[in-house]
Amino acid sequence: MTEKLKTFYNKRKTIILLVLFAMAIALPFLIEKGSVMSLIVRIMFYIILASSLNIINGYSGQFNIGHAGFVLIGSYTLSILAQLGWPIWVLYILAGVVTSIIGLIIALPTLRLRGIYLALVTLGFSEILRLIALNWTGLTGGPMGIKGIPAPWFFGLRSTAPHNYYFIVLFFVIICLFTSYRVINSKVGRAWMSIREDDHAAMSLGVDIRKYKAINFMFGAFWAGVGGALMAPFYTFIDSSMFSLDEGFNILSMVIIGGQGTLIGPVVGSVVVNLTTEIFRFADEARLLIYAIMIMAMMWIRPQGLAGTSRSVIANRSLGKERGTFLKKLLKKKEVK
Amino acid sequence: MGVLLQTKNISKYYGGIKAVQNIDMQVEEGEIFGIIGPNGAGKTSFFNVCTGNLLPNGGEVWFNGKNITGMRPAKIATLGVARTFQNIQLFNFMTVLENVKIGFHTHEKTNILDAILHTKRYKEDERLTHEKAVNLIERLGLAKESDNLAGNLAYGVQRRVEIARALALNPKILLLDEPAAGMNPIETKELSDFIKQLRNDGHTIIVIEHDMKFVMNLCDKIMVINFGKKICEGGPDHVKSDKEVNEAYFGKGTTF
Amino acid sequence: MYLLEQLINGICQGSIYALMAIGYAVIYGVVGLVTFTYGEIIMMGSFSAFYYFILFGDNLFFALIAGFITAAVVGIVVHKVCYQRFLDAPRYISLICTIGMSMFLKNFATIVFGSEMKGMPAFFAGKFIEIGTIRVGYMQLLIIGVVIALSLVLTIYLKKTRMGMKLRAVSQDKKAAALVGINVKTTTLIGNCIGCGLGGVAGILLGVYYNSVLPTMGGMAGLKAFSSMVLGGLGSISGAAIGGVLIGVVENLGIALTSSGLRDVFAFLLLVLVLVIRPQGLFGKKGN
Amino acid sequence: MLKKVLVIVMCLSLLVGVFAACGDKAEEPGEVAGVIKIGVAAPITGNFAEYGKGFDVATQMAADKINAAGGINGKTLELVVMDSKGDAKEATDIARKFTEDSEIIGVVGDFSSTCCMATAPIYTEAKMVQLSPTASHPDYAGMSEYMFGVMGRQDAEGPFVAQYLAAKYLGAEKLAIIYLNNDWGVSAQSNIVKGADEIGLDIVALENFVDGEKDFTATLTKIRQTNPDTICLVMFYNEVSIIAKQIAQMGWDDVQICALGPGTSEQIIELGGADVEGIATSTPFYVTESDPVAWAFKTEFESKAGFTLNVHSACAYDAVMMMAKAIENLGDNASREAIAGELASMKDFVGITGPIIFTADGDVFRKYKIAQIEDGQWVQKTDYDYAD
Repeated sequence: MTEKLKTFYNKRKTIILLVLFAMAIALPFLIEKGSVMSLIVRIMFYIILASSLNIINGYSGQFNIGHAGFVLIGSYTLSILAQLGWPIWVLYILAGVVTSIIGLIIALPTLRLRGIYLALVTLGFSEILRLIALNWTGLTGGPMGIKGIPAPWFFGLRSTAPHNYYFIVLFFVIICLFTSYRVINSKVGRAWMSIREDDHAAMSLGVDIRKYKAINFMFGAFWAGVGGALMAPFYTFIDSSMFSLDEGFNILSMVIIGGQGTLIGPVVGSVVVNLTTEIFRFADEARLLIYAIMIMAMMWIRPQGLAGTSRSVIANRSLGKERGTFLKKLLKKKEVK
Repeated sequence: MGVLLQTKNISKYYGGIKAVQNIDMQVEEGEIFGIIGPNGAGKTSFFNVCTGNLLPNGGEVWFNGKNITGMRPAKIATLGVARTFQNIQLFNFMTVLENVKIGFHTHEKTNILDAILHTKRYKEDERLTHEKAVNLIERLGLAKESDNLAGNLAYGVQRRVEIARALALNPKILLLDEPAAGMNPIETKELSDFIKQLRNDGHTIIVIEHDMKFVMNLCDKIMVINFGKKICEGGPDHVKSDKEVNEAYFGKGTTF
Repeated sequence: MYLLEQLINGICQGSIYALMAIGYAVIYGVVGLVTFTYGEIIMMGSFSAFYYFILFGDNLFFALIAGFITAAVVGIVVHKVCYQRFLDAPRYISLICTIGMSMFLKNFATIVFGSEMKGMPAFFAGKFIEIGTIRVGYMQLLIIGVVIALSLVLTIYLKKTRMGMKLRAVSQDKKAAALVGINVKTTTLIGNCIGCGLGGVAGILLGVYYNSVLPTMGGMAGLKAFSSMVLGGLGSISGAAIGGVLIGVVENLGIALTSSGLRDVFAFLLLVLVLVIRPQGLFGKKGN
Repeated sequence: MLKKVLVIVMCLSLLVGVFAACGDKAEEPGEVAGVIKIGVAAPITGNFAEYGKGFDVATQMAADKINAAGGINGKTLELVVMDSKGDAKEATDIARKFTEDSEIIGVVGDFSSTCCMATAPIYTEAKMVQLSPTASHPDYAGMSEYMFGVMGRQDAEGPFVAQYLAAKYLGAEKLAIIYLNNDWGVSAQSNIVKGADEIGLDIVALENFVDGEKDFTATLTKIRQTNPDTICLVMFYNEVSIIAKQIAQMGWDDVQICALGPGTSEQIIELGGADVEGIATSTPFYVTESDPVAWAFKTEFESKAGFTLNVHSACAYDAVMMMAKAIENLGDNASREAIAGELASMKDFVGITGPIIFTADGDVFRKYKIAQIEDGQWVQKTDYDYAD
């Protein structure tokens, strides 16, 4: 089914994209309710965050489970500087840049770590960043957080109303997906994927693994930072409790439920996960129970994710020594011979 | 014709096990150089030292008049040393075309900004890479596999894709680690012809094998390794008649 | 003197981390997969003892056995849902599955057991030995004793018994183990159950020592267990124990020198530093 | 095949759910005769579930009580409870839902200041009252005229604890403080310090901890170096009982413990046993059998919730009662906007937690009693007039 969809898409690429774009623009005019718009805006935040994590986990096969740390840096960078009166539009980008520098600082000493070790280090960094944000009261407001984060001017409107803010987020979602698409279909993207598939072979072809892993981390962190920065003015208030490890796991589940190693996967993932938790609101305290069962069922039924093809199943091989089903297939093939 | 790849006194130990001991080797430009030896003789370890995948415990590796000992594999690859792996290490979930395109990595100058903005440099790179990759694939007779996932190909074809990927580097020297392993006689013959063709195209080639016949027919010069030591070096005829080699390979008392 | 006191505090607290880490090391060693459900296993063990005390009276020893069994049973469920099917698949799949399972168990406990903090009966109340001016309670001694005993018994069990041998074989190479006729499926299941059972025991001692049982107690506990194990070196039981103690000591010395709020910063900084300098952990073998 | 069917079923159920979720809100706006709706936002799942559950039970009890007594001016009070998970992002979505539902006239909630402060601009824009039972961030209530907090600011309790509970009642000379590192803990702590400075009470140690901490031995050992005669614990019941136990275990018996935060929580005694004997606390309310209304509330709450009453739940109960009273007072003029004014000017409300009178900001300055644990029971030691 996915294959058919794909060929259909490839045939009418421009038209489909144009229709999608038109729909995206029309959306706020069709939906009246702010709460529905707000949910859509939340989904779009997560599209950016999940896509940025997908760049790291899905394309270069590194395993980052502390993504919330990057989001935190982005959010706080914008909030702190916005208090000093810096223009918000500039800060969206600047927050991304700062986050990607932090990403580089984290990546440099950890370049030779793989799999579970890298996972634990990212998790550790995420917690360290959160605790610093909680304790460095002078800079971050500590447990008091930062309130009254201003929204940017937008066509003469300065409002965090979801109908207006939607366009700002939409803009960044499009840029994020667009740049990711272009980078992935270039020398850089191919180098990332070669590292994911087989780092020894990549090395033997002259791919500077350290450099490309670092670039990968920086690119992923950049968008995580932008995503975090986008959230702050919309919610007008941030504190460190918004960037716990659970938040990182949440983003990770979106990537994997959607399908990592594909551009569309994180998009599908954030839509599905956020809608589900919203739909099961009627279940009251059993809400997260249902969500938990859904995650597990998902891994049983479709481990490559909703939008994933078999190509992305293996996307995170560095986490496992075994080559998964693929190796089995290979072995069988040899036996036949 | 000068010396292209040279090792001086290379040793590699794993704990107490001496995998490679004091091996000297000289490979001249334009020759097909064979390394043979029984399983576990240290061929692949020696190979990995030459390509930088392993650090030697002693000795030096020189390539094209440059000391490359201790350089990172990626750097060595950039200098013009390409290799294949004993147990085929293709990028299984990428297409054949993508696999070969990665081979051109060192020739591309695109950086991340070029990619995002689609600058002239990006377009030029993509066009050239695509052209060259398609050419290379055609040259190796892989045209009809171009869009298949590398992992789904037949074994012999995978070998060829791996060689194509290595050739994309446009290397001065090509190191093939047991290229004939698991092939049937017809495929082996084809491979042998293909390697000769490569040499005629101007590549220098080192081949590891333990299939004696394959090596004898193919190589200009052969080095024999046993228990990590070089026991013999010379042309096929010289090696064939060497007593020590025969003992190492077939036990005492046998002759070719 | 003051730092010595803090050092002893650190060892006492570290022994609790060590206790939790041992079970994790067994699970990771045998199953070979990272789990985020371990904290909730600890929590389940703790709750099982809580109800045991209510139903059958205050007998710590039998409660430990009950906790071991309960946790092992939960372990079977976790194994069936999160590991067995994914042993050959890329590891992130089972990892996400364990995140789901952890969420499930936590919310299940909140709904069934209630969300408020519960207490445990006191054992060895008011009994302690004095080292200088520092008092070390019997409960702390018991925990340290259990850690040392478990490390020894487990090491001997793994080295000397048939089952232990099988477990080690499976932990080193599942395919090779299968080739020599070991039933890999059952063996990993048993290994996981042992690990989870130990987690349950740790949970009970944790609950009794701090006199608190909560559905949310698993999160940090599991994380510290995980960190201790990785710090010590993957799959090494005594390594995990030492890793736990080390984290405890560093945390407490950190608190002594700076502020209490920075406790976890020290724990994770230690972890990051060790991994950066020695990626295989303190006692891990290289090339893992 | 089975997989495909399952996937399709899952997708379909999702879609159906989406339409259901959007559809049920698309009803005609306008007031349904005879019903008044109040929104309740609470963390029913997640890490604060313990308090969210209490909110759920207590607010429902309040509504039942009002309806049993004939409702508000003859109309039935209906609560719309939504789970915010303690997550600011979900809380804002809920806020938008409440503000869009024209039937909902006011909101009680949320639990954490984080959620309340993130939602404040949304409620303000809709001119809707957010009456939080527990938010105690010093800036929260001042954010707009529609924000109210019932719990009471620490500007009053902090100095009371320092000057009256610690210095006057316990005779402290050297005070050590351990506080929970969140917005509430920090503001309480800074107000204690301020109060202590005013009377020259010496603060010898000031330590914080992150929520979820269980082992305080290192902190206590550190504090013990400074030789305080009194320790003030700014935290909730669970940590108080753990700390008391660890102090006893250290054999540190020449120190007096006082607490700000747990109130007269029964759980402290349940959990702490003999170790919590002698702990003194300030409390805005103290339920005794001599107060039949409060006592009945307490017993009913405990049978419904399954755990003992805490101050948060009592505040949630009062919040609903207070809003109901405001609506009742307004009669036919009841509107979102009017409730804010009515609440601000209400001077005669006395709830379970004592009299509640809002300041200009929308906070409450409460008066406090001192209670102490004697023989395993809370005993009221001073009344509201102790500080006068």
